[in-house]
Amino acid sequence: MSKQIPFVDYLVLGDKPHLVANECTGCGARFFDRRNACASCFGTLFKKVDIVTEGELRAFSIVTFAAPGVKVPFVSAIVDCGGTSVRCTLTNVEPSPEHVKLGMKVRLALVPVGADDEGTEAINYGFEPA
Amino acid sequence: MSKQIPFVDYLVLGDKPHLVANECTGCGARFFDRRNACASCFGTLFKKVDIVTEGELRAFSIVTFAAPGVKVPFVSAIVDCGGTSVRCTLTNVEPSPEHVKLGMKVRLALVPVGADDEGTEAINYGFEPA
Amino acid sequence: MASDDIWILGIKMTKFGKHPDKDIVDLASEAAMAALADGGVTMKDIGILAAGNLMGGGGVGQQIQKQIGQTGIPVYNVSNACATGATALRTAIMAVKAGEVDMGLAVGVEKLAGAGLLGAGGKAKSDKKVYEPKGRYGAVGSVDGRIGTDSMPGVFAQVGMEYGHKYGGASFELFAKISEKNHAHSTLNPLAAYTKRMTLEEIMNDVMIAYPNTRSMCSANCDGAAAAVVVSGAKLKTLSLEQQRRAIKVKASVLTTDPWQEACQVLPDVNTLTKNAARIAYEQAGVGPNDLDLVELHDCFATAELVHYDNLGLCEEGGAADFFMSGASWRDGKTPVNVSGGLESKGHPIAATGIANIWEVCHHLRGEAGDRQIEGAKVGLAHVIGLGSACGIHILEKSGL
Amino acid sequence: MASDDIWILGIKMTKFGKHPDKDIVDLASEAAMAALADGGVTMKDIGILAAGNLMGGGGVGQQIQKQIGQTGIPVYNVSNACATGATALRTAIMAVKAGEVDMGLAVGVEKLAGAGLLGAGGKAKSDKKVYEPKGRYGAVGSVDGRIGTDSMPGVFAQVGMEYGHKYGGASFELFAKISEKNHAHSTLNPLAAYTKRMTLEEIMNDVMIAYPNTRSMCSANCDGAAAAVVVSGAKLKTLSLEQQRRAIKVKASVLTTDPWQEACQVLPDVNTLTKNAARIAYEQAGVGPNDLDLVELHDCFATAELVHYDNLGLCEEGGAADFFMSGASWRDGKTPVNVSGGLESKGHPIAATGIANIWEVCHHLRGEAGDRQIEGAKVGLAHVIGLGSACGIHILEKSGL
Repeated sequence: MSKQIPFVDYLVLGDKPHLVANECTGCGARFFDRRNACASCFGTLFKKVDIVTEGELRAFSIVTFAAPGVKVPFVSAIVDCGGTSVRCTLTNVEPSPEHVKLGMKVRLALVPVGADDEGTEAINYGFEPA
Repeated sequence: MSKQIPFVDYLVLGDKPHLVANECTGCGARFFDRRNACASCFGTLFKKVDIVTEGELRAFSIVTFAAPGVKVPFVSAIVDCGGTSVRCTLTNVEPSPEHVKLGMKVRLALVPVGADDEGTEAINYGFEPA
Repeated sequence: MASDDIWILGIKMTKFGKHPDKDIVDLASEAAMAALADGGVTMKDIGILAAGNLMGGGGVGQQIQKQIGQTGIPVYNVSNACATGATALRTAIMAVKAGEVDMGLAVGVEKLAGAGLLGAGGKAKSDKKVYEPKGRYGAVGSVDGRIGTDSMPGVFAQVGMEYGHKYGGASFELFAKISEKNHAHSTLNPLAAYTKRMTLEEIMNDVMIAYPNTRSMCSANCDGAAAAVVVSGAKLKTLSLEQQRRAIKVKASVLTTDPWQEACQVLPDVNTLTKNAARIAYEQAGVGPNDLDLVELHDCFATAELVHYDNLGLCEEGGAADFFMSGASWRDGKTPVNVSGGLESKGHPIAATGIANIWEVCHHLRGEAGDRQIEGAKVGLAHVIGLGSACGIHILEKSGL
Repeated sequence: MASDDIWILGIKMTKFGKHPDKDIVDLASEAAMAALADGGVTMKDIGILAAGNLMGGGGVGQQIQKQIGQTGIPVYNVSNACATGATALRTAIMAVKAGEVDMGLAVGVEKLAGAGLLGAGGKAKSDKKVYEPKGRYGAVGSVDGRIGTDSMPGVFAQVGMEYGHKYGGASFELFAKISEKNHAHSTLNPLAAYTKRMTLEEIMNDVMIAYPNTRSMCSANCDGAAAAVVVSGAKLKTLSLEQQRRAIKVKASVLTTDPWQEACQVLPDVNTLTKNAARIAYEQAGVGPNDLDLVELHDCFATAELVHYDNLGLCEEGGAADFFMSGASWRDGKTPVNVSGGLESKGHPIAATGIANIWEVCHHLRGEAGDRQIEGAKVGLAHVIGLGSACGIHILEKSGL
């Protein structure tokens, strides 16, 4: 089987796929990206924390018009994962207002993105109805 | 013979090729480009004036390194044409400090740029030693 | 001499729309020269120029000088996304407040007609042939579409949906009705890019861009410019009675950015910075939301207008849907909002917007708004927000003369 | 409370050079966090952020906030070509002078390592297949090379040659000797991009870029950032004695643009706006050129340094060549100029330059410049100029404490 890598470095693959954040040791603010200092308290020490894989849909848009190369339609969403907000695309759901409801329960799912020329497969995350 | 057009619209071809400027009717400031108002006195009325075709070299640089597609070396110059400063490339002169001297007398010369796909030939101006 | 007493002496916007024969400097010069003439002054009187433009090549302030008068005054080229125009005005105001000059000129200009979707890059997003983590998220490809959306219609759709989820009452139809109001308002504005009244059905059945925003619920890309001359109160007293009478008092001029909050890293928080700016502006001006005779707020999308009713304190917290459904924000309502037609129909030439909305308010306060005049308007508010983020709020009051 | 009493509380520059592993936000954050620490304050104390960056994607101020502290304060993204850093500082100073805040932060950052020739486009200039007049000159093709030069080395070569033609005494060798001085100075500056002493022969025999500027006579493209914290005098009095002692007084802060003159449409006039800025700055500061213990001036090219001796009044009109040949601008001369090594060796990350040159002056006024300390320096001047054009001049004085 070919090598797999996460699509972004805050996605951890393996037996129990999950997202990780950089948590400020001073104030607890969480960041998915690399930060020079904490935007909240200016501290410079961070630790890795796991994000729970279940959440609730807090906002969404069904995007039907996008830049060239971006496949539409897709459901862009903000999911509340136990107090940490996550940006994602919903997967395994029909992209229509009848099937996507604010407040619905969702869970982390893996989404293969395809392989590069060396056969390395990138795995992305999404959220699907729980 | 193919159709000829000036490389810039402030060059007039014909029997006596020369440059023209837009002169502010209020204060006499001259501009080679289209202006919404006069940079000097804010007036909005301009008339066309002919620029004398002889001048004196006031500043130059021999450019030996330029953007891709620009042929080097060339002599970039500022010429004083009877009180109106003109930017140009010198022509018919060797591009070396031995041959280009501050204060030297120069005169307008035409420089063909080549034809487009419809056979229209663009004619540029330069200045050459007088 | 430092001054806290700042007035708008002259202000103009160009027609918004398509100007294929004009470059950005033509448009900016047209607005600037018109604003100077409106104020009865020339470039000789101006001590500072602040200018904004996002899509051009930079240095627009100096380019404008060469077309309207090159007098050697300091130029500040500024940018703050969609709040760029307001930032230019703020910069000119700050120079007057600092006592460095007694008169300043602010200009915003943009050419956007046919620019397509903003925020989504514009270049095709193709993945590398060999995956290599890039940037602060270590992504091996473009995230747009794969991890939510980068497009403005989608981002602001989520902003509106989030409000609906929190407080209820929001629906596709409600958002479309907000757009219906603004398109109706636009029919009275000869400078708007689009002045066609649209039915609710037409709006809801228009091309869907990012649910719940259809095309007619999105701000219209277009060309345009706007410019304003600001003057200190002391200097204004030396000018003619007519100039003093038409001058509009800047009761508040505020710029904020978004303070950190938990979710701002995944969905821009357009609320807190607007609430902060509004609070500071009402304090500075000594007025409250109930004193406002009209409001021009940043309806870059219909979904955005809803949340800003709340952010600007035009309604009780959570009451934006009820506020709108009461008819309050129509031009004959309690607090007319976007009587210009708003960005959805007037158009949104980005860097011009933050001065054009102030022109709209001034136009009414001077009693010069013609068919769309809000009768007896004395105090108005102009709001603009750019992602990144920056929020500009100005509260304006007519002269007592 | 409006304040005319402005001080630099903290200031830092990063190492200039190649930083392939850092993005512009890393560099800017490093400089900003260091400037805050240098001033003994945090983002909580800062009331406004002004930031400049030319080559990035825009909105650098807000990007920096997210890395150093997102507190909701107003952000001004500014640009003025090579005067961008000075413009950011001026904007922060103006906010303090206006009484809007008592402390402000200014940041300039650029990544330019390997950027190649600036001002010359960068894209290949190919003519249209069918001629069509474009732009304000109605040109049917690219004018660079065909009607003079668009490249910075060539433009500033002409500026120096023009001075030489008018006043005499300038030659290839003279310009090269100016570069020799700056490269010699750079050997004492650990933050400079290049610190190699070069002989006159090496400089004159280096690759010719645009006669008379060889490669070592041109400013070096590189990466870097610089940041400064400014504070009102009233606020400074509430801080520690150590902070007060290290604070540097801003005696003058001036920004100008080029007023119209006959030739400015064909060759940028970098002289008049510098002369105007210098005159205003000396007036504001109450000092003259003879009072300056050191000067950092904008030697984007060796040919530019010569004309600015004259423009800044360091010599009699027309006497720049004699002034230089007297040794006056060497670090042991009457008026040391560019003891940092100047843009030719320290490097020129465009938007950072206008704050980095102020850092250099402050460093000496504080007596913290180590091996390259100008002993007993009390007053210094920092000058920067960007084409388009804008000129920033700051005069700085050490604390009397």
